[in-house]
This record gives sequence, C-alpha cells and structure tokens, in this order.
Amino acid sequence: MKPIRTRTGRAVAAAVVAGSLALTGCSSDSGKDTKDNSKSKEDAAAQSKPVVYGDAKASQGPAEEVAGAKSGGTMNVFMQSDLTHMDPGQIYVSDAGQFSNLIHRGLTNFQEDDKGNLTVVGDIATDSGKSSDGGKTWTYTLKDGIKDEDGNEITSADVRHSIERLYSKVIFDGPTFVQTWLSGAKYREALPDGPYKGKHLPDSVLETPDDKTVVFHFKAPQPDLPQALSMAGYSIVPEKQDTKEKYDKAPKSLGPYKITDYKPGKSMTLVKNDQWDAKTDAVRHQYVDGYNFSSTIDQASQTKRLIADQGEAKNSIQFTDSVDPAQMSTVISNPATKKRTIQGYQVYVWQLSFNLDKMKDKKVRDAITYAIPNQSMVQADGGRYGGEVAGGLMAPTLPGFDPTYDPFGKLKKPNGDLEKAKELIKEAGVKEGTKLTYAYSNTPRGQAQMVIIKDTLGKLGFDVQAKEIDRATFYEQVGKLDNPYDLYMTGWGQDWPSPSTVITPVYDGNQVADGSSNYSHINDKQVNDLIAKALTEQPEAAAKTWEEAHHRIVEEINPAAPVYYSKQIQLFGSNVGGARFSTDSSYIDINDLFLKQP
Amino acid sequence: MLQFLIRRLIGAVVIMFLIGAFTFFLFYTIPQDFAQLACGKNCTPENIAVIRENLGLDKPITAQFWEFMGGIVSGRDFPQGHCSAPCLGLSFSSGEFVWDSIIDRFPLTLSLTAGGLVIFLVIGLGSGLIAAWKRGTMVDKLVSGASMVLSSFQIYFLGPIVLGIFVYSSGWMDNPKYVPITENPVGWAVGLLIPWAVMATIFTAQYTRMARSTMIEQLSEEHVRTARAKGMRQRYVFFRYAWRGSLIPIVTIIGMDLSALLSGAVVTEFTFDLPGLGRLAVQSSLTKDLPLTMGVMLFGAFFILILNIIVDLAYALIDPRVRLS
Amino acid sequence: MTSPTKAEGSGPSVALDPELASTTEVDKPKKLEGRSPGQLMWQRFKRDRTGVVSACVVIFFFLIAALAPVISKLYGKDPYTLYAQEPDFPFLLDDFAMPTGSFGGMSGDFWFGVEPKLGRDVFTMLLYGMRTSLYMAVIVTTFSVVTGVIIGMVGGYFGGKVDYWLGRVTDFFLAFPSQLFFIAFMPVVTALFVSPTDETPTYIRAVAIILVLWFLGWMGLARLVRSSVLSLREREFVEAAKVSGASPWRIVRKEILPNIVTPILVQSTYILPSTILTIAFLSFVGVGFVEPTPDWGRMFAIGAEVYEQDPMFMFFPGVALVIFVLSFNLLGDSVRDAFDPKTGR
Amino acid sequence: MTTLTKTEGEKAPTGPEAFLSVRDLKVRFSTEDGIVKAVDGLSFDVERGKTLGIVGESGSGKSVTNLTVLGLHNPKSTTVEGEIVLDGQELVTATEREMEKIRGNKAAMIFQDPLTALSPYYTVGRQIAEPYMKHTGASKKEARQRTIEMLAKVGIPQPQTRVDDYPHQFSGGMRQRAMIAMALVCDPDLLIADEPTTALDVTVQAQILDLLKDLQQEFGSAIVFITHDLGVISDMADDLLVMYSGRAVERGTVREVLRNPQHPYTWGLLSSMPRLGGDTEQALTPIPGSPPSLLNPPSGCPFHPRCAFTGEVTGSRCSEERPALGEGRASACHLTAEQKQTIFIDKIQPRLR
Repeated sequence: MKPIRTRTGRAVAAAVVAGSLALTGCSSDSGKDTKDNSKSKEDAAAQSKPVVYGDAKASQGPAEEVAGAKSGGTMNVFMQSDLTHMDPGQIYVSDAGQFSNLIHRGLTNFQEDDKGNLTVVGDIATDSGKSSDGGKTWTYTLKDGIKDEDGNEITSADVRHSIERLYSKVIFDGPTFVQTWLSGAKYREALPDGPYKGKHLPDSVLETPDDKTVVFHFKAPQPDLPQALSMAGYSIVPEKQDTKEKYDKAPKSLGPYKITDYKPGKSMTLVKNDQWDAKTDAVRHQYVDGYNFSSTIDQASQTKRLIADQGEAKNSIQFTDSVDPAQMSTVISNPATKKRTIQGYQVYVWQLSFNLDKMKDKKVRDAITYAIPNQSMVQADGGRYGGEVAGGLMAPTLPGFDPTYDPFGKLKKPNGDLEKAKELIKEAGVKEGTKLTYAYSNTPRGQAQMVIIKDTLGKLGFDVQAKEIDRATFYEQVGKLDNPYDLYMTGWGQDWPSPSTVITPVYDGNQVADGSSNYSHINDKQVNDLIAKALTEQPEAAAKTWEEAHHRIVEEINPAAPVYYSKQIQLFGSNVGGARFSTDSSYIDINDLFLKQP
Repeated sequence: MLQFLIRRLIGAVVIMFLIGAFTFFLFYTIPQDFAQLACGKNCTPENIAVIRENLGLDKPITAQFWEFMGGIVSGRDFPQGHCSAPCLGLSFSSGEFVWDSIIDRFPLTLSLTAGGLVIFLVIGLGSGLIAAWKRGTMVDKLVSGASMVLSSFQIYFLGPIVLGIFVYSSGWMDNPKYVPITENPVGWAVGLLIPWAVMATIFTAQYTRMARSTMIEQLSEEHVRTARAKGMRQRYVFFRYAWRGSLIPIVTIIGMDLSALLSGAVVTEFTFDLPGLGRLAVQSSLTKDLPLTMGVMLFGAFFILILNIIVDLAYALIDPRVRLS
Repeated sequence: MTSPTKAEGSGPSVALDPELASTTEVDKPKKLEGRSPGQLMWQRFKRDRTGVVSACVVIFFFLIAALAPVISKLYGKDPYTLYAQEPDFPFLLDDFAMPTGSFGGMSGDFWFGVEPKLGRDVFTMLLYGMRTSLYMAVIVTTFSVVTGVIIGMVGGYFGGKVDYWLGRVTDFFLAFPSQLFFIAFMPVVTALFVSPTDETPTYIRAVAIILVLWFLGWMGLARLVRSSVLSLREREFVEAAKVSGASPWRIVRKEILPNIVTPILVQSTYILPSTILTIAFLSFVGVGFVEPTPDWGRMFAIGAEVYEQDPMFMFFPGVALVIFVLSFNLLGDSVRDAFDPKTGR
Repeated sequence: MTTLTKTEGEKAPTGPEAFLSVRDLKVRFSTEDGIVKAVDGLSFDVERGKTLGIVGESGSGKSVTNLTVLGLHNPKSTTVEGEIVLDGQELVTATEREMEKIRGNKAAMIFQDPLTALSPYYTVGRQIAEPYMKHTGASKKEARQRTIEMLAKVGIPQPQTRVDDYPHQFSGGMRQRAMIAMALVCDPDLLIADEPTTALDVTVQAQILDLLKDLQQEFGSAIVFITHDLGVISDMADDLLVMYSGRAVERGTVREVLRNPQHPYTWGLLSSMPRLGGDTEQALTPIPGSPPSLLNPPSGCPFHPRCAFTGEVTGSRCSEERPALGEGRASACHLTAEQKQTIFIDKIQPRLR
C-alpha cells in the first residue's frame, strides 16, 4: 500500500484547500454525546485473522445473495478529486483499487464473509492457484464464459499480455511485486518494450501451454502470490483492447459495470455491463443499474450533504473519503445518522520516525517515545473516530496483531509519561537546549501535530526547530538518506494482510537506500535475518517470526515511536442497502450495494 | 484608433510571451517536480526517470519551453493523440489535453462571471445612483450604510452561512451545481443562484460606493449646472451629464473585476464546490502540473490583457479629451 | 484645488481682512482668523460624528493589537500554550476534540472560549492574530497604495511613451501568475536565508509576505488612478497651472492628487481587508505564517472547518473583522468628505 | 462732461407689468460655518427690450440672485423668500417641472467661465441643439440647422464643421460665443448674462457686447447684465442697479447713476475706475477694506465700516439702522439728498474729470 501519502497525496489537489476553506453549513447542534464508542479492540481481532486460500468450489459464482437486496436505480458516488488512474497496470492507490472492483477482474480476488474473514478465491481463474515445486511454480486455469464488454472471450494470451505490459514504459505507477518476483529488481530490462513489439517472456518464466492455463515460474518460493494477484494492479487488460497511454482514460470493462461518459476532474457515469456473467463471479453483484461519480465534492460538503440526507444524497455513498472530522460529533451524537455509518481500522500506523544516523542514543529515543501525548496527536487528526492510540508498530488489520502489546505504557498513559521521560533524559546526560530539527508535512493536520510535538519536546528541554515541507514531496524529502532532519511523522500501510508488506519495506536493513521507505534507516543484523527467514515460510508459520522481529524492533532498537492507528468512518444515504466495512479495501464494500427503493 | 489597437495587440502578445517564459522558468525554481509527486510507493529513481521521459521533462528546459510555445501556434503530437492549434500541452495530473479541460470548465466560470457581474453591476451601480440622486436623505444613508456593512463580509464567511440556511438545514434549495445553459436555462440559473447572491453581496458594495461618490462629485461640476440652466429635465441631466463624468473610474473597476473573475473566482468555486477555472488554477500550482499551470495562466492573462485594451479604448470614447497615446 | 475663477457668491467669503475687523467691529463674538486647508479639513472632520466614532474604533483596534502582550499578561493566558494538555484544565476538549462547555468553551478562564483540536485560548489568539495580520495588512496596503498612486499618476499625467511602457508593466503584473509565485517564492527565500536545519524565523516570513503582497498588490490602484488622471490633466485649471510655470511634479502633487482622493480612498479601504484574508490564504497554501504564529485570517480557515460544531470560534474573529472593516470604510468616507469640500452634504 | 443736475423725465412707474419683477428677495445658504445671507431683501424690475445692469464687488450676491431667478440653487441647502414674477408667472413657488419649461426657453443664462461651463463629453452642436429640440419639439435635422444658423449669428467661422467639434477644440472667445448661441437658440424673452466678458480679452469683449445689443434689437428680449466692470455697463445697460452685501444700494438709469451717483459706495466705485482722459499722475482711490462677511454682516448700513461719510450723519444711525431703498431713482443712505449732492459736487466729481 502506498504510504500515508495516499491520503495527503490525493487530498493535495482541491480537497485540503477546499476542506478548510469551505465552511460547513450550520445545523441544529443536538445534545453533545461526548462519550466515544468507536470501534474498540475486539473489532480489530476480527480484522486480523490469517487469510485462507479458497479452492475451486469457493471460487464458483454466483456470489451469495445479499439479504433484502433489490435491483435497479442509480447510485451516486461522492469523491473529492478525480481518480488518478483507470488503467489497471497503473492502479496502486486504494481509491482506484475500490473503483477497479466495479470495472476490472483479475486472476484472483478477496471474498469476505459477514464477520470480515477473507478468503482468496479465483476470479477469472477456477481457483486461488495450484502451487507446486515448493511454491516456486503456480498454475492457473481460466473459467469459461469470461468476456470483455465488447464480447471478446478472455484467453491465457490476454493474461500473459496483462503481465508483460507492466514491463513497458507505458506503466510507471502500479505495483511491482509479481514483476520483481518473476524477473528480479531490474525487471524492465527483461522486456523493455513490453509485449508491444511481439517479444514475450521466456516460457521458463511465464508459460501459456494452452488457451486456458497460465503457469508462473519463480526463482524463490512466493507463498503470497494469490494475495498479490488479487491487487487491482494485476487485473486483466485484453490484448486486442490495449490502447497503451489512452487506456488510462478509457479502459475496457470485464466487471459488472462499464464506463459510458467520463469528464476528467468532474464526473463519470457507469452502466450495467451486459457481457458480465454473474455465474462466473464469486464476489461481485450487479444490483444497481449504474453509478454517477462526481469528483468535485470536498470532504466537508460530502459529510454535510449526507447528514442532511436531502434529495440525491439519499442514494449517495462516500467512496474513499471519510467523514469530515470537524463534523464527527454531529454524526455520532445523532442516532439516525450514526446508523448510516460504517467504521473500521485502516491499514495505516502513524509513527514518529527517528533518524538513527543522527539520534544515536536509545535513551533519548525512549524518553521521547514515553513523552509523546498520543491522545492529543489523535485529537489533532479528528478525535477518536480518526484514530486510536497505538502500543506497537503493527496495524490491527495485520494477522497476529496483539492488542495488549504496549512496551511504553501508552494504553495506560495515553497522554504520555513526562516524569519517566525526564528521568531518561537526565540519565542520558542531554544538556538543556540541545537542538532538534523536526520536519513535518505542511497540511493542517501536520501543522497541528507539529505544535503538540514542539510543546512536548520543549518540556523535555529540547530547542525544537520545526521545518515545514511542501505536502506534495514530504516523503521524497524525508526519504533521502542524507536528510538534515532528526525526526519526522510517517505513516505506512500493508498491501495485503501479511506483515511482509510492512516490516520488510520499512525496517529491513538492506532496503536502506535513497527514496526507500526505511525512513529511520534502521539496519540491525538480527532483524534482517528474521525478515529473510519469515519471507520463505507459509503464512501461519511466518506469523511467529514476524512477531519476534516486531518485538525486537520496538523494544531493543525503537527506531520509531508508535503514535496511533488510523481509523475509517464513512457515511451513506438512507436509501442505500447492503453497506458494510470491507477489511480488504478498508472502505465501504462496493460489491454488495443496492438501493432499498430503486 | 486602428494604429493604437495594433500597437496594443502587439504589446499584449509580447506580454503573453513574457508571462509564459517567466512562469516556465519560475516553475523550475520550485525544488519539487511532478515526477517525484506522481511516482507511487516504489518511487525508485528508475521509475521517476520513466515518468520524466513520458512527460518530456528530461529535455532541456529551453527546448521544452519552445516546444510548448510552438504548440500554441501550430499544435503538437502526443502519444495520446494530436493536439490541434491552440494546444496547451497535456496535463500531467489528468492526462487530458489542457485546452480541453479549460474549455470544459470555462462555461461554469463564464456563467459565474456573467451572472455575478450582471447582479452586482445592476444592484451596485443602481443603489449607488439612487444614493447619489437622493444624497443626504435617509435613503442615501441607508443604501451607503448597507453597502458598507455588506462589503465587510467575505465570501468564505458568508457563503457557508447562506448554504447552511438555504440548503442544509431547510432543504429549500439544492446544492449549487452547474447545469449548462444550453441544456436547461432555468436549471442553470437556479443552480448558480446562491453563488451569484453571495458574490453579489460582497462585490456590489465597491460599486455602490464608487458610483455614489463620483456622481456626487460630478453633480457639483459647472457644466452640469449649465445643462440645468438649459431647462433639461433633472433625470436627463443626472444620467446624461453627471453619469458620463463618473463612468471612467467605474469602467476601470469593471475591467479589473471582470478579468479577475474570468480567470477563475477561486474562493467562490471552493466555497460552493464548483469545478471552474479557479480550482483548476490552484490544483495545478499545488500539484506542480506545468502544462496545466501554463494553460490556465495564459488563458487568464489573455482576458486581462484584452480587457485592459478595451477599457483604455472606452476611456477615449467616454471622454473625448483623452487622446489615445 | 477649485477652478481659479470661481464664480463668487456660492462659497462663503470667510477670510476677512484682520486689520479692518479689529479696528471697528468691537462686538464681534470671536476673532475670525484665517484657517489653512488642513485646519478646515480637521474642523469639518470633527463635526462629522460617524467619522469620529469610526476613527476611535480603528485606533482602538490598533491599540489593543499593539498591547497584546500586556493584555495577555494581565489576562493570565497566552496564545501559544496548549491548555488542553495542562494538568489544571483536564476536561477542556471532549472526545471529538471540540471544546466542552457551552459557547465554544467560554468561561471565566477563557473569555472567548477554547480552540478545537489544540485547546489554545481564543482571546489571546485573536489579539496576537490581529497584531500580525493588522500591522502586516496596513504596511502592505500603504506600500501598494503609494506605489499604485505614483505609477498611476506618472502614467496618466505624462502620457505618451511613459504611459505606454508603464501601462505594459502594469499589464504584465496584473496577468502575473500570483498563486504560483506565492508558492515558488517562499521556498526560494528559505533556501537562501535559512540553514536547512533551522526553523524559518517569523520576521523573515513577515518580510517575504510583505514583499510578495506589495509586489503583486499595486496594479489595481495604478490603473484606477491613471484613468482619473487621464481626464483630469485635460482640465483647465491644470492648463492654467502649466501656464503659470508650475513644474510637472508640483502640478501632479498640488493640482492632480487632491482631485483623485475619492477613487484612492474608496479602493484602498477595499484593499486592506482583502490583504488580511490573502495572508490567511498564503499560510493556507503553506507559504505564509506557520502554525504557532497566531494569524487572524487563519482563525477563519479553522473556524470554517468547525463552524457547525463550534460556531463561537468563528464568531469572535468574524465579528471583529466585520467591525474593523466597517469602521475602516466609514473612516475612509468621512476623510474623503472632509477632504473635498465640493461634495458637501 | 454733461451738466451736473440734468434729470431726465421721471421714470415710468415700475408697476406689475414690468417683464421681470423681483420683490424683497432673500436667499440664505446653510453651511458648516453658519447661515450665509447671500441676498438680503433685493427688489428690482426689468422691462422687455431693456437691459438692466447689475454692478457690485464680488460677494455682493449678484450671481446668486440670478441663479435663484432660474431656480438653479441647491434646494437642500438654500432657503429663498420673497417674490420673483417673470411675465406674470411666480417663480419662487414654481414646481421644478414648470421651471424646466421656462429655463432655456423663456429665460436663458450665459455663464461667466466658458472653460468649465460647457460639458467636455458632448459636441458643441449637440449641447446647443438639445434645448431647442426639447422646447420646440424640433427634429434632429431642424435642430442641427438651427444650431448652425445660431453659430453663424454669434460669429463662429465655418459653423457647418465646427458644430461637430468638442468644447476643448474651441478657444475661450469661441466657447463664450457658443455659450451665447446656446442661450439664444430658443429666442428667450429674458437673457441673464453673468459676467459674460470677464474671461475674454477686450477686442472679443467688444464683439460680444455688440452681438448682445444686436440680438436684443432682433429678438426684443430683456437682458440682465451682471458685471463688476463699470466701463462695460455704461455702454451696454439702460438701467443700473448697484448691489452691496446682498442688497441694492442705488438704482437709476445708467446716465443718472454714472453722472450723478448719490451713494458713497457708488462714488467709491466710480473713483476707483481709471478714466480714458483722466490725469495719469493722480492715484486712483480704491475703497478701503474689503467686502463684508455675509456670515455676520455689519449692523446698520452694511457699507458703514468702509464709508468715509458716516460722520456727516447725526448720531450713530449709520451703524444701527439699515437705510431703505426708495422707489425709482434712489439710494439707500442716511445722508440727506442735499448732503449727497454737495459731497458729490465738492469731493467726488473733481476726481472724476
């Protein structure tokens, strides 16, 4: 998953400016229910069960009917800004991922039951994949009757084309897992022009024996392949329909809906795709007749319209934006409105990363970790429903999450333990007034949190220099190896529910490089070995190794002070049925929506 | 007159070119560039290079500049297709031809401007004239007082209050939205009623006060008294002689407001979620989208320069003593 | 100022020959002494009630803004500490980071209530915010007005080549990409003057903002002044002054300037409030003042977000701005009326 | 010089049938510094076909009087009392609509400063044609023809082309002629000329005066000629009115007042005027002091602070009681007729040689 930047990145365009410039309308301020009963820890437990690989039967369509679902009517979708990409190869960001559920289909997909348990099932493949040769070879056979919106049958050649086009220069933004697993870090050199010049990957890497089967050959075992293939980035682009750069604006649909009218930056309309066959799809439904996307409604207006629930708003949903934090109390304190919300944990963990090249003394790092007032940092990001105090660095959505793990006593003292911190500072012998440079992203939230950190570190006797960095390139500046800053707030989220997509990129010593996600430049031999070992084990076995690595990182090295887990809360119109929180996308589950009165 | 026009048009073209050049090189003084912003999680230097190459950012700056400027005159070819004559390049963020997205959003900005201008001219100048006509009476005090109070409000203070009352809590009206006038003129007017009203309350004050003060000044002029001495009706004298004298400062402000509105009423568009040129401008500068910034900026500059020429011509028409230098 | 051969009779002939008056009129109530235009204006201004009241309000604003530190010491709070975290104010913010208590947390301790999210004191924030925004806005407005008037008058009066080139320069800056320039200017300034590890000191930000807003703020007035001067320079009394051998600068200063006071005042009382809000927009786009420095305009931006839950937070800065702008406009009008006798009531 | 005491036949009684009769006119302005009594009880008459000259220093209320006749004062800040009857029609109480019918049609006015009196925004032709079209309902073409005719009459060369020029393209003299054309375009019965020649040089002045006299012959209109230049008035006017501090202090035919002035102020005026044949060494004797303030005018006779002959009057009547102006040939002064006669012959007349 992209770093937290996805929220700030996407918000860059109009939303943030609008968010804080556009005022919310005024509505009666009903009694203030200050008690917060946001999602507590046991909901997280549901979200963090290990993923099950489904067999052929589980992958059979049609998807289980949603209770009381009716078909017909058009669903309105509110968005703050336009989708960054529609070409599946370029899709990495979660909002485009949510969109691709409606339009694109891949080899595999996540199926979710009411309690949020995820099973990987075959989407256009008959099952979640047969692994052999110790997990180095994976074979997929295609279902029959899979067509694109123009009626062309999908064959293994299309699957091969979808993978090979990711090597070309046309694609620069999507995920790179399968490509690096197949052809190593410099995968583009294996097929510089992609499939467009008639050249293909050798059969020893990607093999299509007949029209219905595709075989992947990896150098090392890849237990997570089925989960990776369920990512939007690996959806199918039929060879005949591939218009290269233009595809990003006019993709061909395999899923239940297709695009009829698209005005970039303004609106988009989807209608039913008659070529989609419900019997071949174990996950999606086709209840509503179509979707109207409007991508100019900022977060504050979305919330106001959905609270007011007047006119069109009754049939509207939030897509990837959450409830405006400023109006949280209006939403929560009014029971009728509260019923129309879905809540759950996002995959992001906010942490205060220390630059280990400059902050070498562990005592100082521990002191700061103790001192940080996690609770007010959460309040600066919209109060309890925006986030929750974090004990460790692993998100509640990861399998093997232990809610009680809290080495720095954050749950007992959510607003920090100043005395203990001062003792540690005295022990470390830090002179009064030593300079610390704190870099922060120049957004309203970044500024609010900077004030808190400056206040706290000031109390510890530090002379804090706050450096604001333009929101668009915060991660790029902080990602530099030789950055001049001592500490900075960063957030990271998993790509699929496995610690491998969190601990490896952020805490693996040999990933430390310019522009890498290892922002604290942690390079501990014991941690690196644990990571290497876990990567080869099956998910259940790997869980314990990841746990051990996590504990060592947090307690012995403490490269980053855990601050809070981010949470998601979205509103939908009163006439929308089947709305529930999807643990896969951590947004509203787009596959089960229908209108009560179409 | 013609000679004046030609000289000014040449001047305008030169200024457009200078503005374009200045923006282009100003863009490269900003430390960040779009490639860094666009590249996703795996922001490996290699990926950035691919993005740069796709967007043509790897060519030397001057080459890019000439290619861009050439595109305006003779069109350019892109992998996404040919971009005809007034081609302002391909927007990095939306992958859309800049000219198309501008033309697509311009009707909204035009409607906001046209509607807003009509309202605040009619109300603004109207109330200003009434205040001047009945100067010293209660009406005068009331009108100038009201215009004074209204002008101290700001759009993003007044906008949401109006929205809250008329849309969210009472539901009388729907959220302001843009319906093309060609499709449904009534819908067009109703959709933009609130933004017009809010814009009008704030802009009118300036016109009321300017009209009132200049008219009062003109009414004490000698030649106005001569006109009355000729037995002309008071209303005739008021509108023919006194009004003519105070037109010049008023025409100047109209020119400035019009050009500001035509390059996008940023705050109004944000307050009411209307996707006009204003948002495009802010979005382009925030996301470091070079072609979009250049396109929106040149489009705005075009209006400012043309309107300035028109206003200068108007001076000579209004006051024969003003020679066209 | 008025045409030289003013027809007698309409204006009161006031200036009496002092020598004559003293010799014979003994029962004259008070000695009528000659008054300079300045005194005349002051007398006329004193008599104008609204003018005096608005002048007092404006001075009051500037006073409390200047005395912000003193008042905050007396009041016991300052705009920087996060009171929500102070031990002696445990329940200042509720779970939704909104001030507990009615009216946005107004209470004995916090006269104007508490700021959502960070829990700072609104009263001192407003005072300090006014100090930054008000003085900045006044400086910027004065600079812009002075530059605008000079360029407008020179362009309008001298005409020909000068007017053409000044006109084109004004056009260039009017069409200038101001938003992009704001965003580009600050990083350049910080890169030049501030070392990468230090925080940019507030005074550098202030100077940068003043330069930027001044650099992009004068054109409107320049065009307005030029338009008025264009028709004024044809007037007879200007030709009369030329004939009497006055130097161009004297004519511009003594003959033209007094006659264009109206458009200047109307426009400058319009520039000031919008400067205050542009500074807020700057700090919003990330190039203006940064968080800990209180900023009147930014209180609007935050207020706008939480308007529905905590309208009071928006109330005080909003009302303060409306009152200030209103009295500033009224003051502008009264000064104009006092300054220009022709427009007597 | 003519004989001293020749008195012409007694003037015809100034009954109501005089063309314009003004009775006890009082005009007050309210200004920041107090109430200005610009005109303080003025009465005079003008016959049809005759010219009444009004003379007086600046600030004596000459222009205000005539502006009030046409109702051009600012109603909000001026209070007018008294009676103005033009050709049988009362003007003070007339409505604005009625006044608009009269102005430019029955009564017209020529202003003093030609430079600012014409609107810079419209051509001269249009500004002259406007009243003609309004009052006579003529079409554009007829009005234009009439305008060109009038321009020719007032002596402007190539009127066909000049008619479309703007005022700033005219010289001072030409503009004054255009003003006169504008005033006369509707053949007004009453023409008020407020110092029409002051802003002009002497040669053009003479042409304008001849022009007014010819036009009076042709249209038989009454003229009220306001000036502070006695030389102009002696040639131009039939009757003469001397004004001081808002009131008439002496009235009579031109010959009577200039030959045999009876009011000390008139003596002062005459003796401060250079004579063509006068002795160049002998210094002119200006009237001491300056015009009285209209804010709080001097008590009694307004001229008494500057009058050298207050001693001649018994007691302090001069400084307490304001002398009234009788009917016909009269002067408002406490000196008896004999005193006036003797003082004039002994002290003033020698200086007037």
